[in-house]
Amino acid sequence: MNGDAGPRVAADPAHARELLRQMLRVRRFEEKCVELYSATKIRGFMHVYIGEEAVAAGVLSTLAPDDAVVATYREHGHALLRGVDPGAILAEMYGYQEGCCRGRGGSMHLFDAGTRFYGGNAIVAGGLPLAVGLALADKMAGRSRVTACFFGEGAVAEGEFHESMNLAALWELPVLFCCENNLYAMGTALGRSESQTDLALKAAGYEVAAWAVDGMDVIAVEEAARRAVDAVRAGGGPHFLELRTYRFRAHSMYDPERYREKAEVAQWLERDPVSLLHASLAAAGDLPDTEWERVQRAVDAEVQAAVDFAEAGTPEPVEELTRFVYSERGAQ
Amino acid sequence: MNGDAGPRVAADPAHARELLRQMLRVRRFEEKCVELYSATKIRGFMHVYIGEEAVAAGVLSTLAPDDAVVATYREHGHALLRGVDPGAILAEMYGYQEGCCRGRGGSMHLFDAGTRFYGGNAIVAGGLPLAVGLALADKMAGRSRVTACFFGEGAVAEGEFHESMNLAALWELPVLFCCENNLYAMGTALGRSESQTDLALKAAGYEVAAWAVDGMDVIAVEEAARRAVDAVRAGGGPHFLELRTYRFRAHSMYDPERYREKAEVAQWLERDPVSLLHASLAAAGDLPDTEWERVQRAVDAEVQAAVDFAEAGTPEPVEELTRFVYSERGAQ
Amino acid sequence: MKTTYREAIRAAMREALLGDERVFLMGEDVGRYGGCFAVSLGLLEEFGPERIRDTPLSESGFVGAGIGAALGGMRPIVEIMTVNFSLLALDQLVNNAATLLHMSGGQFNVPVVFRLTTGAGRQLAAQHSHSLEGWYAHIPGLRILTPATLEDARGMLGTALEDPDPVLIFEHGSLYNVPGEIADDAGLVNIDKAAVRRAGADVALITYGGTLPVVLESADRLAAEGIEAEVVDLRVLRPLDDAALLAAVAKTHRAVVVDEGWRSGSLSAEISARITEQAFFDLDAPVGRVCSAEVPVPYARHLELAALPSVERVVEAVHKVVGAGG
Amino acid sequence: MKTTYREAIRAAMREALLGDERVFLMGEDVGRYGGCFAVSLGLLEEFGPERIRDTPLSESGFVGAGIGAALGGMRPIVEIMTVNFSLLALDQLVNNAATLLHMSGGQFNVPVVFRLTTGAGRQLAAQHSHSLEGWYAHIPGLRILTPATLEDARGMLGTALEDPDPVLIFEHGSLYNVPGEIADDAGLVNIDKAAVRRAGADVALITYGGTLPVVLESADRLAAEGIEAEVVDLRVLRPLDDAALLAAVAKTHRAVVVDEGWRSGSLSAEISARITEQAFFDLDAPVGRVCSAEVPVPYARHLELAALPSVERVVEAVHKVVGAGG
Ligand SMILES: Cc1ncc(C[n+]2csc(CCOP(=O)(O)OP(=O)(O)O)c2C)c(N)n1
Ligand SMILES: Cc1ncc(C[n+]2csc(CCOP(=O)(O)OP(=O)(O)O)c2C)c(N)n1
Ligand SMILES: [Mg+2]
Ligand SMILES: [Mg+2]
Repeated sequence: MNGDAGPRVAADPAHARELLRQMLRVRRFEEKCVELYSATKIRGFMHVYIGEEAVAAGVLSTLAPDDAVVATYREHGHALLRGVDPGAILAEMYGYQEGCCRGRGGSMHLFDAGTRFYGGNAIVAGGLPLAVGLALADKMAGRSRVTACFFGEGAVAEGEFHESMNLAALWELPVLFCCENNLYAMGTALGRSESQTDLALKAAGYEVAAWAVDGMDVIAVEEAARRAVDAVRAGGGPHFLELRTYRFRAHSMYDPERYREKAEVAQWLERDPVSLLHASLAAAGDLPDTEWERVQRAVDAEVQAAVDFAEAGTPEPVEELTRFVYSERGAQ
Repeated sequence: MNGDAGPRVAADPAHARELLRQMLRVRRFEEKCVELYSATKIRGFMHVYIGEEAVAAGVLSTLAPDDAVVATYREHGHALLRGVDPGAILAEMYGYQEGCCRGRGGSMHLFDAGTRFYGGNAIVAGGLPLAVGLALADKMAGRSRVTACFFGEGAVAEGEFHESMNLAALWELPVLFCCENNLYAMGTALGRSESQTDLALKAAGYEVAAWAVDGMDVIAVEEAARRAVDAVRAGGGPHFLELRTYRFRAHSMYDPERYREKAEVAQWLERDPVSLLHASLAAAGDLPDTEWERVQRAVDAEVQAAVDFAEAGTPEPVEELTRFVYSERGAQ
Repeated sequence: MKTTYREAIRAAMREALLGDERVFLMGEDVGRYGGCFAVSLGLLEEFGPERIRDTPLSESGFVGAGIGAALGGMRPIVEIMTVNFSLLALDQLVNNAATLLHMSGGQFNVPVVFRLTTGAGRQLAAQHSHSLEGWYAHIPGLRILTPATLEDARGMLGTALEDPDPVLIFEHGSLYNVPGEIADDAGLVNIDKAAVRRAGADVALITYGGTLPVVLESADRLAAEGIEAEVVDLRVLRPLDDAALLAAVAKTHRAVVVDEGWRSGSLSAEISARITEQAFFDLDAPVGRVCSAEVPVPYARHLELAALPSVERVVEAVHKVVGAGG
Repeated sequence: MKTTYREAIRAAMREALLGDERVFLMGEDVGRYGGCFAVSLGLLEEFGPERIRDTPLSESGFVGAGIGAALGGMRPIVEIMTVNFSLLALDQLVNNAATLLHMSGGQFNVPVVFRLTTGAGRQLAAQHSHSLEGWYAHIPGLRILTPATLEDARGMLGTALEDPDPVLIFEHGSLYNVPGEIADDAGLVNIDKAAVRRAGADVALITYGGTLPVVLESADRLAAEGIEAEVVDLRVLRPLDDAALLAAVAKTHRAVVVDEGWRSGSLSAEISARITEQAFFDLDAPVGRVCSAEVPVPYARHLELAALPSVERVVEAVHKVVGAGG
């Protein structure tokens, strides 16, 4: 666990408040998802991001609109912060045609062309080669776009991590590898998965610039991400961030969490990125209670609107079952 | 290319002579294979080891009889030096039932249970996980055996390299990873394949003890291998050797070698491991001409005997085509 | 004795671990987590981390290591969490496990057992809903098992561990919770033959694994209409038990294959072809097929259900073959 | 114009590279080495290392990168040196290339073309002799092409690059050296339909890719006996051109499928099943199949030959279906 006491005091309180708001959006959205899952509105596998909000909030705030994002099955928060419509995300999890993937994808497969959000991949490390390719396309076309690729520390053991890091470094591609090290891959602790547990060091083995960041401190995440994104965009080749974080909830909705101690979870809960930033802003007098209440109400309203949108959704006609297997095109 | 002038003077001339003889066995055998390939006695893909003999000779001389060996499609030399019968190897390449695999495997798939020689694998990096498993079996059974696994530097880019290194290190398994860095994977130079070309450094990213060795100097190879094998056998976990070598011939029998300069090949030919050791022994007065001639004659005779054996081979009856798909067993 | 499909597999693993010290279980989250589907729950506590071995997320690596350990004299049970992830290990399965015996001219057999969860039906969407057991059955050198009953869940693993060659056991995710009675001394079962799960003379319904319950329900529905179906559970997808297929067709002259795989190139095609080849003049109608729609499995419940074989579709297919021809 | 199968593919790539700057070629040894089978020889010199991109030995990585580049607006041609190595990239092909359009509800199509050498016959033994194109044809979302003629070698790639979805082109290793004449202005060809390569009314011989020459030779042999075979070249293994199959069978009432895949679960089974399903009462005999023996392909020449479809085996199979029934 990280030793620091809390997030650094923000240089720019207004911006810090905005980051806090973004984290809160994810937090409340995810809490609602859990509730809706229990109410069997959402089905299948669902993985929430509670506890890790500072990572997506910090990194995504540094991206430009035409950058690309590749994420995992734990991607509600990334989609939301990337700008995907919350109603469309939730309708997707309801399996409705108003969902961002017309109900085909569900929780693990959110996609959105408008925000260049390329999923939502349920195969661990399966998105990394895609990110390499997206970046390759940008490089070949001479565009200075960045592709941010999120994955868990569990993915580091997969061969595709290795191949992707090497390709990106060898070809000097504009990929920002964001390793969300929440210490567990399902029930497998990092130390039982990697011989070398210092992941930034591991990345250095590919000649990829890498550094570790306190992933519970959104200000620190953003600072590191900005530095990395700027370097990537400037042609500095791929960069790797190890974002040290923790998931407060179970791996998925089925996980009895036999593999970690309650005490450990409790210790990490003290580093809740939302509470910490809120506390530090409040302590500095940068967040009056009334303002905080206003933010919370707005966030709750946004979530409620998403629920309303999803609830009003409609199932795709079953005749459409085999659509989107191949593109629709004129006869040749 | 390595800077050294030649192999270190051997501490033990008799042993150095033996290593020279082993290298010569491979050299002559491979030259014969090339000849037989041109004569269409051998078919399919064939990859010879000429120029790299010091690697197999140095490493294999340090293994015990019940250690295991896993190799690649460029494995004639490894099989030979491991003790597989030369006649059976050649008969295999003729496709005869007297072959070590009854003609099923050919040049790329030599196997021999008696010497624990586990192939002969034509999928780049495909043998590495097998080596991990063989070592796991030894460790679980409490046997102090070593599994030596040979592969080219091209294999380092494969995901299976990464997964195997990590598994072996994580579980502290008795594997000796022998990376035969001959600078090219078919036509792809190392620098166009790896962002980090210092392979020993790469191995260190798995917390695997690793060092680079002059692979044209059989004495140096043996010394390094002995140190590594002893450490592995003593429970020190996997070790990695980068053996810097060069293949004097084309990748396979079909390769027009467009990707490298004649001058480069010529430079490396000056570091021919056989000539160098011969020269250094001769210069030290440790290898009288008569003795060298005797050795050469004996090696030639061995090769000729292998050819005779193969020539006298017989095709497996075609009725046996579907044998060995499943083990033969009684009805259940 | 009361049990479930899940408990039956666990009991089989326990027995194997107790009976042969060469047996060990390896896979992602088989230990501390208790198994993704809780199949191995409790085994870590009983047998320790050496023999109940959690692996990193390295499918190709640990599948290959399982093959290597088998070469080295062990009897590994390798759990690939689901068939979906086995695609990452396919090279090891096809190019090593399935070929080593042959390439080595009979010297090296590979006594390893792979367990994989398979199938759709739980709204897990395109990447987590594959039914590829029939696809795997294309590969010579592998034996493919699909336990559909408690007896087979209990008995196939032990027999598979005695097999000198690589065996893949596909466990349909929808079966784990199925409860039932099993004999107290239930033990090994054959891994060569299909089994008739219901007798009937009007039509042969041929299926396996997760769709057996669907087919049995269809048979009940059909019986209510006066059509008696013979239900054949393939049990072993490779090598196929031709004799059982032909016996059923000789009796019924009509057959429908029900297979959760995508229709084109599914195992159902092979069964249809084999029956047609060997019993063409016995058939009163072409062999029918009920398979999954040719679409990556969608998340939405109603679309997923529409994609998969259902009682309605089985009954409809039977009506078609019963209505057709002589 | 004189050409070879190899040169025809090279010409197709050249044309594509010249005509569309989004097109690039990527794969192992496509550049400096000139291509493992010399197909891309000279392209590096003409188009440079950015567009003729040598990759490390990372099949899953660069296949996935090809998919990603397609998502990013490029039109990649990804050469997987041989189908054998594609097993290492299967997850990317099955779980990403084939599913992204569907999972994203139609938002993200994947316009990438994969070229793979396939097939046995050159004594390359078990790990280098797979014929898995029929196996790949099981996967919805992929289009599978098997050029068997110079025209198709020349024309399929361009059409495939226009296709918005992932296409796999399987080039049989034994065809590269095939010489012949081709029209000077030979260009794009359809990638939807099967083609009749020889007309005949007695039996339909259905095949594709590397076995087309074997089948044409068999047809000549049969003609000498007075049996006229209609030879259907499938060209596209997914989606299959049912109409062409049925038209041939309507004419001949007898069919034999010749397929280099292992028999069980091969594409031949699907073809047999489809014909039987749709033309059962047209058939005078069960559909015959000539496939590879169910064995990892052996190295020894005589064993390899015995394992593969041959003129003798085709003729024998035809005799069987012609002899049978009405
Ligand atoms: C290739 C593959 N293997 C296994 C799984 C099952 N699985 C889903 S998530 C997960 C853990 C991944 O952990 P990590 O990468 O650390 O991400 P986190 O869930 O902690 O965010 C596993 C094993 C999978 N989806 N894909
Ligand atoms: C997975 C895989 N990809 C590609 C090939 C084709 N191939 C055979 S050998 C080779 C080069 C391997 O180079 P390296 O590992 O350095 O070994 P070397 O041949 O130099 O000994 C390639 C690309 C293969 N056999 N397997
Ligand atoms: Mg994690
Ligand atoms: Mg090399």
